[in-house]
Formats: sequence, structure tokens, C-alpha cells
Amino acid sequence: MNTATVSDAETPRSLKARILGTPSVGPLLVLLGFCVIFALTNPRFLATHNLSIILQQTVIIGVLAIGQTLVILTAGIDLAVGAICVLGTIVAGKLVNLGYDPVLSMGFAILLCTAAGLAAGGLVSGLRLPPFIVTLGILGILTAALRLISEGGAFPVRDPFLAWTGNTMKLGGFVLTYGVLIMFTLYAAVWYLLNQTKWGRHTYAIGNNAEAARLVGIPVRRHLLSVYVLAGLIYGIAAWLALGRIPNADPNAMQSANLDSITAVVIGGTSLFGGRGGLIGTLIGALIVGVLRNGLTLAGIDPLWQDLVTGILVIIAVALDQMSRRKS
Amino acid sequence: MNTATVSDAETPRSLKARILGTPSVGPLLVLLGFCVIFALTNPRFLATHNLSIILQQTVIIGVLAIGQTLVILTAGIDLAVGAICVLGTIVAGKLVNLGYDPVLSMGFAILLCTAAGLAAGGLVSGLRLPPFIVTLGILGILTAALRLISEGGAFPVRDPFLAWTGNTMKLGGFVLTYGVLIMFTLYAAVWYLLNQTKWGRHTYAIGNNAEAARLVGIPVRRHLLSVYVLAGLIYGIAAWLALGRIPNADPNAMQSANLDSITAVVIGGTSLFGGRGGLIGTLIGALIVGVLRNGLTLAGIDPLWQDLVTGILVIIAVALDQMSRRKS
Amino acid sequence: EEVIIGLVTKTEVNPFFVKMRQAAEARAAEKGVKLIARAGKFDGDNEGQVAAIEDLISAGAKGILVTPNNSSGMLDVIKKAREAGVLVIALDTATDPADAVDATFATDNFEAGVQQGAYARKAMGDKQAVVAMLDGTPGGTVDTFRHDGYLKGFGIAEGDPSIAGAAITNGAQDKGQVGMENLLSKNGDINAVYTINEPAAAGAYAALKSFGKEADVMLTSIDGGCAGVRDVKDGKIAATVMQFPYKMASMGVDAVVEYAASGKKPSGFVNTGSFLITDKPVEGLESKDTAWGLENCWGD
Amino acid sequence: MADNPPHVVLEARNVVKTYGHVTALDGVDFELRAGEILAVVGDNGAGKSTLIKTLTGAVHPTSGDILLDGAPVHFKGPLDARHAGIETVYQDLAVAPALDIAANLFLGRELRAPGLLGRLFRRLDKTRMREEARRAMGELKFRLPAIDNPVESLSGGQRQGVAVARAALFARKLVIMDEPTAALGVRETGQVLELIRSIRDRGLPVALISHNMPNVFDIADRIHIMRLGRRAAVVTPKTHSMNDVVAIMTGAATA
Amino acid sequence: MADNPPHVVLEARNVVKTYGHVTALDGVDFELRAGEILAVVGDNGAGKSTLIKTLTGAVHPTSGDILLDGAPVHFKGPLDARHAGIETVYQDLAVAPALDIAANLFLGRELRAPGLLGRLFRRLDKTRMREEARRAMGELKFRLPAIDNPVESLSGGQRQGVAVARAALFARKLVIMDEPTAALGVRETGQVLELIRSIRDRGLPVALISHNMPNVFDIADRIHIMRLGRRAAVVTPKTHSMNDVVAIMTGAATA
Ligand SMILES: Nc1ncnc2c1ncn2[C@@H]1O[C@H](COP(=O)(O)OP(=O)(O)OP(=O)(O)O)[C@@H](O)[C@H]1O
Ligand SMILES: Nc1ncnc2c1ncn2[C@@H]1O[C@H](COP(=O)(O)OP(=O)(O)OP(=O)(O)O)[C@@H](O)[C@H]1O
Ligand SMILES: [Mg+2]
Ligand SMILES: [Mg+2]
Repeated sequence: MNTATVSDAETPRSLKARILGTPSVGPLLVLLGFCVIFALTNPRFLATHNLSIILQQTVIIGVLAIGQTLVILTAGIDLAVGAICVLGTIVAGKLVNLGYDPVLSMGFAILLCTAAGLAAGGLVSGLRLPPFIVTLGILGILTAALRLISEGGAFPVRDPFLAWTGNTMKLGGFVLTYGVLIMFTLYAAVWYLLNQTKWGRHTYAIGNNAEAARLVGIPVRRHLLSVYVLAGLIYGIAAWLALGRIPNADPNAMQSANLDSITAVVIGGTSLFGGRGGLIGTLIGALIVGVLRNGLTLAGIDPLWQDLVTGILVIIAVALDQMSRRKS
Repeated sequence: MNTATVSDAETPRSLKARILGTPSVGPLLVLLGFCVIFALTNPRFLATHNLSIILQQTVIIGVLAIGQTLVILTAGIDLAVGAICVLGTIVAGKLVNLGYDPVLSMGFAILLCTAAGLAAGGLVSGLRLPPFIVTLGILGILTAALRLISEGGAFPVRDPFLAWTGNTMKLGGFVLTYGVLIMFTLYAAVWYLLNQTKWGRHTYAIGNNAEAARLVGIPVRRHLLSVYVLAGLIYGIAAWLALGRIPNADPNAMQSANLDSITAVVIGGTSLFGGRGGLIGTLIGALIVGVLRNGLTLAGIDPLWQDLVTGILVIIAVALDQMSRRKS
Repeated sequence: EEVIIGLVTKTEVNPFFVKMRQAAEARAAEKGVKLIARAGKFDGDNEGQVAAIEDLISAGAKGILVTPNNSSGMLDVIKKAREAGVLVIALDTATDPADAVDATFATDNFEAGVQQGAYARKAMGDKQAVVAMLDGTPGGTVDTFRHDGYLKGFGIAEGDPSIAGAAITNGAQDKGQVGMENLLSKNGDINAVYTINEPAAAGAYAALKSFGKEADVMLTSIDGGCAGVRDVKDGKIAATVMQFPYKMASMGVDAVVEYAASGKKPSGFVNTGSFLITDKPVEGLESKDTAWGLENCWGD
Repeated sequence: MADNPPHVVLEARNVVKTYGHVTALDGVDFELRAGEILAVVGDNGAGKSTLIKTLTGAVHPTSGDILLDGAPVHFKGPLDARHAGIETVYQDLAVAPALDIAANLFLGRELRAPGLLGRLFRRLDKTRMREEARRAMGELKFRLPAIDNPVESLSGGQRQGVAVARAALFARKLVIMDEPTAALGVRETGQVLELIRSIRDRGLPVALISHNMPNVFDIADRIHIMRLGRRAAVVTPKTHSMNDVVAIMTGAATA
Repeated sequence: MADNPPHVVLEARNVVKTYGHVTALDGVDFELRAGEILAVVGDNGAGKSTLIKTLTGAVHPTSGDILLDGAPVHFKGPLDARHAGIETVYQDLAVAPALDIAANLFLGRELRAPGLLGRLFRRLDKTRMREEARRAMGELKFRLPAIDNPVESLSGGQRQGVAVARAALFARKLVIMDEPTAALGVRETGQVLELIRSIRDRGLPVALISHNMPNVFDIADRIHIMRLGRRAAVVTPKTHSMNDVVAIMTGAATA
């Protein structure tokens, strides 16, 4: 008698359990909740033009947060996101202003960002240093290097190719920049990588239990390296998007990108201890931050109070998410 | 025959293994190494007066890093260190300037900081929210609250009691402020707590394996709460020390205290995953940061290059530490 | 022995201070003295600036030029420096009390704000104003002076109903753009914009343009960086108020060199001046055109 | 069974525990009597560990009652159970890998130094804890590295030894052990069975989960058989053979 | 032993492994021959797990040689061993608790979808992996919740089943199992022993660490006895009794 094998014990999960079990549903509900509240306080909030603006404002942090998600999923943390992205804008801008071909310039800049990711990944995987320290060190090095390259000042970048990602197109009532489309494309592509390929499986496994991953024969170090390299590449693309949004290369830009991108990841439900979470949550997390900032302004909240309200709402957002999870 | 019991298998560890095995030896060697290098580049570095200065400069981050260490040992992270400390300076300063008794004012301010710790701990332990989000939220709330309390601007605080911690005394050639002494006293006291009491054991156990701690009957939530409360108290004391160093209450101060204190903790060898590390390492980590900044200035290094050199040296410091550990 | 001059600026984040440092370095090289520069990490980093001054005293600086983050934040350490025989000169921002330092070479930021506000008001004629305020870092001394000055020049008080809203930009272009976008979404009638500095103004301009409103809004600023002046010339910004970091820096270096040589100390407040730069002058307000501006601007 | 069975110390009545769509316990009853060694056996996934977790407050039952000495109890967490004198060896051991052997042995029950140092300064008595730990582990006759080695450097069996020694050291009312000999060698298993007997002889009943039938038949007074989240039967080694028990476990027979 | 013993597939010669001041392996020799089931027994802490970790590249020996088919090998990590066709069940199981059963079963060996999707887009074949996993676990006749449940929600024995099934599924040259039945029930243990026999019958030798003497004597062709980090003896179930083996393990007798 072997009635008790896999097959017959496998009760299909109820639809409700399935929906509530999907990790990004909590953040999504929170996002929608905030939207409803803001729409009630100010009907302009829902104007397609305003929603388009929010999307455009989310692009840079949204894309940086993709790389940050990858790194955090491996139980790391990346404090150099902003610096690497600025590296891309400055190098591309500088080269174009020196008369080089814009496509090559941008390509080279993205390559450099990828190389910065390679350096971080090399130190983390090769010397097994804590990612916090490695990326903090790289942040310091790049901060200095960028100021030296740009001689301390920001400079405008007027090349149409570099600014191309800022061009807009209409879609229904929405005004979308190409940058917004690229952001969504990147999310889709990296989501696919994370959820439909071996590479993604290994990323989760390493973050969840690095020793087990090593023992089953996953090349942990090489994989970690690839994660940081891909993150660097993504930061490079974010640099292009940043130039589209602000055609100005400024060594001092993106000071708050670290905190903002980590915040998006964590609000999106990904664990800072690695191995748990996902990319859709991050996108929603980034949107929550954007919606809060925009919605509070539209609600006429004094900027002095905005930090306060944002602080409270972020805590509430995550608390609601936790609760919905515990229920399921 | 039971020759193979505990007692006879217990070979005494060699002195070298013992020394190298002590977790804070790596950072200490790095600190001494940096001191030697800086002394060679500029003999003024070793002047007792200069060394006294470095100690004084380390006081605030050094004390904040005590609380940060406690929180990180429980596998948490505290992004509100700076904001809570500034809360202390502003409230104490405001009350004294309004004519209240300075001792009561400072006491009340410290109490308020402790309450902020209580709030953080309550959300972390009660609602089981991620410490990152909780303290980020509190940071936002306090940032706004402080600007509102101080009506936007910084103000001088001239009360002698509040500034008392900045008074100096001579000790050999050294000029020590009372603040420096308080810092060392706090390190000694919290070191005792962590290493010689049940409370400390439980702190490590929770950070190392929270579920095991719960199963053996440690009141995990209550304990977490106590950790955040103690951290808040320490940030309050840091506020007093800050007023001694700079008799000025500024709502915009200490924005880099988060990163700086976490850096000191991590350089000191404490794991961001909790349960491993110690307080002595943190003190050394804070001193390393202070020595770097002072030493590079005395070496006449351009501020642009200072970031770069600091970035590299921090990575090297931790790399050396890791290597010394792997050896032992 | 080599003369060492210390320079402690607010941050390396703000191009104004970067240019000030570069000017000081150039001047020091000219005079054959050694300049050691340090900066705070962020607006409000009093501790970083205090530590910098302490380190510079340790390093044996003859004189220290400092742009205090806030006017009362570092009185003690300045006193310590002066007691150690170091000449201390405040650049750009005065201390409170002003005689805490030997001398102050600075612009009156409140006055600069007044110039910005007055220009905006006059240039708009009788149009009913709807104002957006793009602030820097609330609580900073300069931020407060410029903000309050603008309101005074514009002739309104804090809380006036014509103020449609405010945003915190930290003087950064990206935050200026986001703040302006959100304010425009909130109130499409905005027709006057105060900005804390020219990067914030550049961000505001981008937002205005994406809303198709760049022509109808009185966008003004303060700084006098060359990029800003060019924006005035291109009509993106209606007017800006120029300050002179080069002048402050080189005067400061000169003073320390003089002190090292002769022991003579400068004293008092030296206003390095501020000029309204616009190609559309209004009556009753003295201003210079962008041609003059481009000759005298800082940066590149 | 005797006409006048000893009184029931720990009891569970109709306990249900579901995890989402998985039913781990499906209305289980449980009785641990004074002075007995009760073995709990059952297939993997039968719900043994979940059952003992509900008994010690580590998990809250979805429904059903737990009674201690006949009175209903509601343990909020393992701490409450510990206060009631119940000690448990969990299957996943509940050790803090970075802490040393002595620290793990006394985890949650640290000894304070005598005198002022202990009372006022709440100083730990590390020396005494280390000595006691050495003694306790020595009794189990384990080959161990130094007592101040972190538990993460121990072999699987050595770790289990630490968890077992801890429960034995502190029990005041009863002991529950979830597969305490799973990773143990022959000699060490013998030592642990010895220890279990000595606990019973101290007057404390022991509930022992084990898959090792010879051990179970060697030591148990009664055998509680779990099947699919329920109690299939309670038998004694005298009335039933190993094969009988295995047949009940797998559902091939009923008691 | 036979006059012409089958050739040695995996061999260790005089391997030493020290951890700081602890000597885990003190010059151990090891031989796994073609077509055999070799049991490795020894007290807790005797060095069994360390030995097999050095054999699979999970740990680098301080000194000594490892030979595969007579040729020295230097595995840089477990990946190299896997490439050589060696599959291992580690004592601490090596599972990623947050991933589901199917994902853990195929961890490091994921299947790609057929056709363009797989070749070009490197898409995983999740359906097939799930089915294969169901089949593999079904063979072990474990009671399991749905195959897409995370491993952390499994019982101790169920987790072990996952690790065992994984090794059985992928072995091409030889299999090493470190206490694969420690947490298993009677029925499940029987199934795993059955599985081990079928692996042997597929022509792959198996090294099996176990503390369960009846199991060892039931299944092993030869028994490698560890004591204090060395090989104390190699015996066969035919020539020695359980008591003999235990005596050698504890040092009370020599072979
Ligand atoms: N990482 C490590 N650091 C320090 N010592 C270790 C480490 N791993 C194992 N040891 C020590 O080496 C010895 C052998 O351990 P090993 O795990 O090989 O034993 P084992 O024979 O597998 O025991 P068990 O049957 O309990 O699993 C033990 O004394 C153990 O404490
Ligand atoms: N946290 C959990 N989430 C979901 N399911 C769980 C959880 N814990 C246990 N289960 C399920 O409940 C059932 C009973 O598990 P339990 O651990 O009690 O079994 P057990 O009898 O102890 O088995 P073993 O002998 O293998 O240890 C199993 O099917 C298991 O998958
Ligand atoms: Mg179990
Ligand atoms: Mg073992």
C-alpha cells in the first residue's frame, strides 16, 4: 500500500492562496491603495499626464534598482550604484563633447560601467570581501575619479543620440519617453533571466545558501562575478537613460541613489539577507516611492512635512505587505 | 576504554593561534600599520596633540557606532543613528535656550532619544518589520520633525553643562576632552554587557540564529526591544557629546552618520548578517576612519584624492583582516 | 618653512565651492605656497568642517579660509585656531558673531535673494503671480537668506497665498526637475519660480519645457556660474545673480600670504559683491548683460 | 496496561495544525504519563515534529487543547514551556552555530557569578559554565574538541550531543526529544539511551521520537504510532512486535 | 578477499586534514572498488564527513593524495567532482531552503527546454523538471506535499529524501552518501537501501556512511572503520560480527 506518495498528497492550491502567495501582490495592493488615496485628495493625480510624469521620474532609480535587486538577491549590497551610473554619464558626455562618435562613446561608457561591476564582483568573489566594504570603497574611488575627470564641474551634453532616451511618444493619453519603454524592457528581460533560466536559479540559490550552492557544484564565485557584471551593465544603461532625462553630466548627481534603490528593493519585498524576493516587487517599490513623492506634492503637503509622511507611509506599506504574507 | 572524551582531546591552543584568532587583532594591525605610514609621511602625525585631536574627532561616530554594533549584531541595521542623535542636540538646545534647567533638559533629550529607540525596536520586534525600513522611516520622520522643531535653522547652544563634555584635561602630553573619557567608558561598559552578561550572550544568539534563540526560550522580541532601547540611549549620550564638541544644534547635521557608523562596524570585523563580531573591532574601525582622514590631510593630499585613497585603503584594510582570519 | 594655507569649503558637491577651491589652488600655486583643501560631506556637516580645521591646525597651517556650513557651527574651533596664531578668514558665509573670524570676504546672500525677487516681480509687471519655491537644504544659512531675500524682493511674506508650493532640491538638477514637475502637476498656473542655484534652475527649466510652459514662467536664480549665465543668454533663465567665488578665494589666499610675510591681518567684512545678470533689464534695477556676465562668470 | 495507570503529565486532545494547504496534524491525541518513556514513531512527514512543537509552544495549534497535569495550558512560546519545566531537543537542534559549546549548552539559562559580581553586575560565571559543560559532555563520552570551539566546527553527531546534553541538564518536569540519536554513533547512541533511562529514573517522563525500532523496543514503556497526522495506535513493546508497529505505521494493519 | 579484487575507482592515500589545532584526519587511507557498496563507520567526530569532503573537493586536504581510477586528481571544488561523475549526499544536505523541491532536486543541473526556446533563450523546462522530480520522489515512496513547496517547509526526513533522490538521479561514476538514512523512517530507510542497491546494480560503486549497524551489515560488501581520524580496519560482514566492528570502532579491539 503506498497511497501516501507524492501524487495523491498533492492538493492543488486554492486560487486565493496562490494569489496571496505571490510575493509581489502585497506591494502591489499597497501601491494601488496609495493611488486611490491620492486620487481622492487631488483628482489631477490620475491625469494621464501626471501618471506619465511619475513613470518618467521612476526611470533612473527603477533601472538602478534592477541591478541592486540582483546584488541583494545574492545576499550582497551595492553602495556604488549611483557612482557607477554617473561614471557612465560623465564618460559618455566627455567623449561626445571631445568629438567622438556618440554611439561609440555611449557604448564605451557602458563598457566602463560594466568594468566597474567587474571590479566589484572580482573583489567580492575573488577575495571574498564583504560587498558593503567593496562597493563603499568603489564609491569613494569613483567619486574622486569622476571629479577629477570632469574637473569638478557639471557640463551639458547636447548630443541627440545620448539624449534620445528622453524623446517622448504618445500612447493613449500617456506621454512616454523611450527611457520608460527601455525600463520596462529591462525589467522584462531580467525577470526572464531570474525566473526562467538556470542563471536566475543559481542567483537565488547562492543568496539562499551559498555553501549548499557550492556543494551541489554551482560555480559560486564565477556566478557572483557575473551578477556584479550584469549589474554594472544595467547601471551603464541607466546612465544613458539619465542623459535622456537630464542632458547634463554632473559628477555630483545621484547622491541618494544608493538609499533610494535599496529602499525600492526592500519595499518590494526582497530580503536583505538574500535568496528571497523578486524583480516585480522592486518595480512596484520604485513606483511606490515615486507615487508618494508626487502624490504628496499634489496633495499640497509642505515639503518639510513630506519626509515625515513618507517615513510613516513607507513603514505602513511594508507592514501591510508583511501582514498579507503572514495571512497566506 | 574511553580515552576519547572531552578532556584529553582538548589540546591547548597555541599562543599565536589564540592571538590571530581574536577577531579584533586584524583591524588592530591595520590601524597600527596606517599609523606607521602616516608617521613616516609627516612627523607631526605622532604629536600627542594630533593624536588627541584624532581621538576627539572619533568621539561622536565612535559612540554612535556602539549602538550601531548592537543593532547589527542582532542582524539589524540602523539608518536613524544620526537623526536620533540630532534629535537629542536640538531638543536639549531648544529647552535650555527656553530657560529650562540644563541637566533636566539634557536628561529629557536623552530620554527622547531612548524613546525613538523604543519606537524602532517596537516596530522591529512587535510587527516584525525589516529594521532597514523601520529605521529609514524613522529617519524620514525625524528629519522633518527636527526641521519643524528648530524652525528650519541651526542655533548655538551656549550652556556650560551641555558643553561640559567638550572641556579638556591633560593626561601626559595628551589633551583629552571629557567626551573622550565618556566614549571609552561607554565602550568598556557595553563591552562588559556584551561579553560578560546574559544579555550579551542573548544578543549574539539572536543575531546568529533567531529561531534557535526562540526555541531555547530566549524572549527574542523583548530582547530585541531592549537592544534598540539601549542603542537609543547611547545615541542620546552621543548627542551630549556632540554638543560638547560643537555647541550648536543643527537639524542638517550628521547626515553621513549612518554610513560612517556602519563603516566603522564593518571595518571592525562585525558581520552585517548578525551574530559575529564585537565592540573592540568597532572602536578600532572608528579610529581607522579618523586616522585616515587626519593622516591624509597631514600628508597634504588633495581632497579629491583623499576619497580615492580612502576608498582603496578601506578595501585593503578589510582584505588584510580577512586574510589574517583565514590564516588562523 | 613652507607656508601652508588651509581651505575648508562646505561640500565638494556644489560646483560653487569646487570652483572656489580651484581658484584658491591656482592662486596658491602662483604665490608659491601650499594649499591643503578639505570639505564637508554634505550641507550641514559641521563635524566634518570642525575636524578639518583641527587637522589643518595640526598640519601647521598659517591661515585657514573657511566657508562655514552654518554661521554658528564652528565658533569654538575657530577660536582655537586663532589662539594658535592661525589667521582665519570666512569666505562666502559670515559667522555669527561676525568678529569670530579675523575677516570675512563674502557676498550678502540675503541681498542676492532680494535682487532675484525684485527682478522677478518687476519683470512680470502687473501679472498675478503664482510662485514656486525650489529650495536647497532647508535650515542651511545660505538657503534661509536667499529664500527670505527672494520673498522680500518679491514683496510677499512667507505663507502668502500666491506661493503655490515648494520643493527641496538640495541644489541638485535632478531633484530640481522632479520638484518642478510635481509642482506643475499640482498647479499649472505657476508663473514665477525661485531657485536656490543654477543647477536647480536648469532642472526646473527641463520640467517647464516638458510641460510646454518655458515661455510663460519667470525663472530666476543665483550663482553666476558660466553655465548659468549661458542659460540666461539662451533665454532659459530670465535672470541670475552673480557671485564671485574666485575673487573670495584669491583675496583669501593673498591675505594669508601677506600675513605670513608681514604679520598683518585683514579685518572686517569685505563684500565681494553680487550683480544681477540679465539681457532683459527692468527699470530701477541695476543689472549687467550676459556678455559682461560671461566675462566675469566662474567655472567653464 | 495496568489497571491504575499513572497520571497523565502532558496531554494533547484533538490537535489540528495546518500550514496553508498542508495538514500536518489532523486531530491528534497524545498522552505522556508520569515516570514513563514514551516512544513516538511514524513515517517521515507523519507529523511527529509538528506534534511536539505544538506541545512546547514552538508552534500554535490551529485547534485542539494541550493539558499539563490535567490543566489546559496555552504556551505563548517555548519560553513558557521551559518555565513549566519542559525541556526539548528539537530535530533541527536549535543551536547558535557561532557560539561555543559551553555557551550553547547554557543558552537561555546562563549561570551568574556568585556574590556581588553576579548579583549586582550580573556577571556570567564563564568558568563554571565551561566546567559544567565539560562534565555534561564528558558524561556522554563524546570525542570533542575544546569546549570553547564554536558549534559550527563540530561534526553532525557532536552537535546533536550538545542539544541532548542541554535538555538533560535542565529538565525539571519532563523531556521531549525529537530524534536525538539520528546522527549518533553506536557508542554515543548507547550513552544517550542510558541518559534517557537515568532521566526517567530521576522521575521525569520522556517522550522520544525515533525511527530506530530496536532502540525504541529496547527503551520505551509505550509506543505512540503516528500516521498521516493522527495517532494510529498506542502499543507496548510487550504486546506488539516491531513488525506489528511498522505495519501500523504504514497503514498495512491496525492495532 | 578475492584473489583478484576489482579495480579501485576512488582512492585516498595518507590524507591529513587539520582545522587550526584540531586534527580531523590523521593520515587516512580509503579505497572504493568497482561495483561495491562500501560502508564507512566510526564514532562521532571520527572524521568520516571530513574524509568524504576531501574526496569530493568540498574541502582541501592539508596533505595526502586523492586518486580516481588510479590517476591523481586535484578537485578544486565540488564542481570538479561532479564533472567527474561523482555525486554526493552531504550530511548537512546542501539544500536551498527557500527553493522548492523540484528546484532543489535539479540544483546545478537544471534542464533546458527543447528547441529554440532552450537553445537560444536558455529557457528552463520547469514542467519537465517538476515531472521528473515527482517521479524521482515517488520512487522513494515518500509522503510529500506539492512538489512546488519550498524545502524549508519539509520535515527532516523529507529533506533528506530530496538530497538522496538528487544524488541517485545524476550519478555517472560513483555515489557517496553521508548518513543518508539518519532522519528516515523505517519504510523510507528500506526504500533508500533499495535505491543504493539499484545504483550498485547499475554498475556504480557506492560509499555509504552510516551509524546503523544492522543496515550496514545488511547492505555493505566491505566496511571501512574510522577511528580518531584514521582507518582502523577494513572488514567484511562475512568475516566480522557487529560486535567486532563496534569493538574496533571504539578501540577495544583491533582487526
Ligand atoms: N570546519 C571545522 N572546523 C574545526 N573543526 C572541525 C571542522 N569540521 C570538522 N571539525 C572537527 O573534525 C572532527 C571530525 O569531524 P567530522 O565531521 O569529519 O566527523 P564525523 O566522523 O563525520 O562525525 P559524525 O558521525 O558526528 O558526523 C571533529 O572533531 C570536528 O569537531
Ligand atoms: N513550516 C511548514 N510549512 C509547511 N508545511 C510544513 C511545515 N512544517 C511541516 N510541514 C509539513 O507537515 C508535515 C509533517 O511534518 P513534520 O515535520 O511534523 O513530520 P515528521 O513526522 O516530524 O517527519 P520526519 O520524521 O521526517 O521528521 C510534512 O508533510 C511537512 O511537509
Ligand atoms: Mg520530524
Ligand atoms: Mg559526519
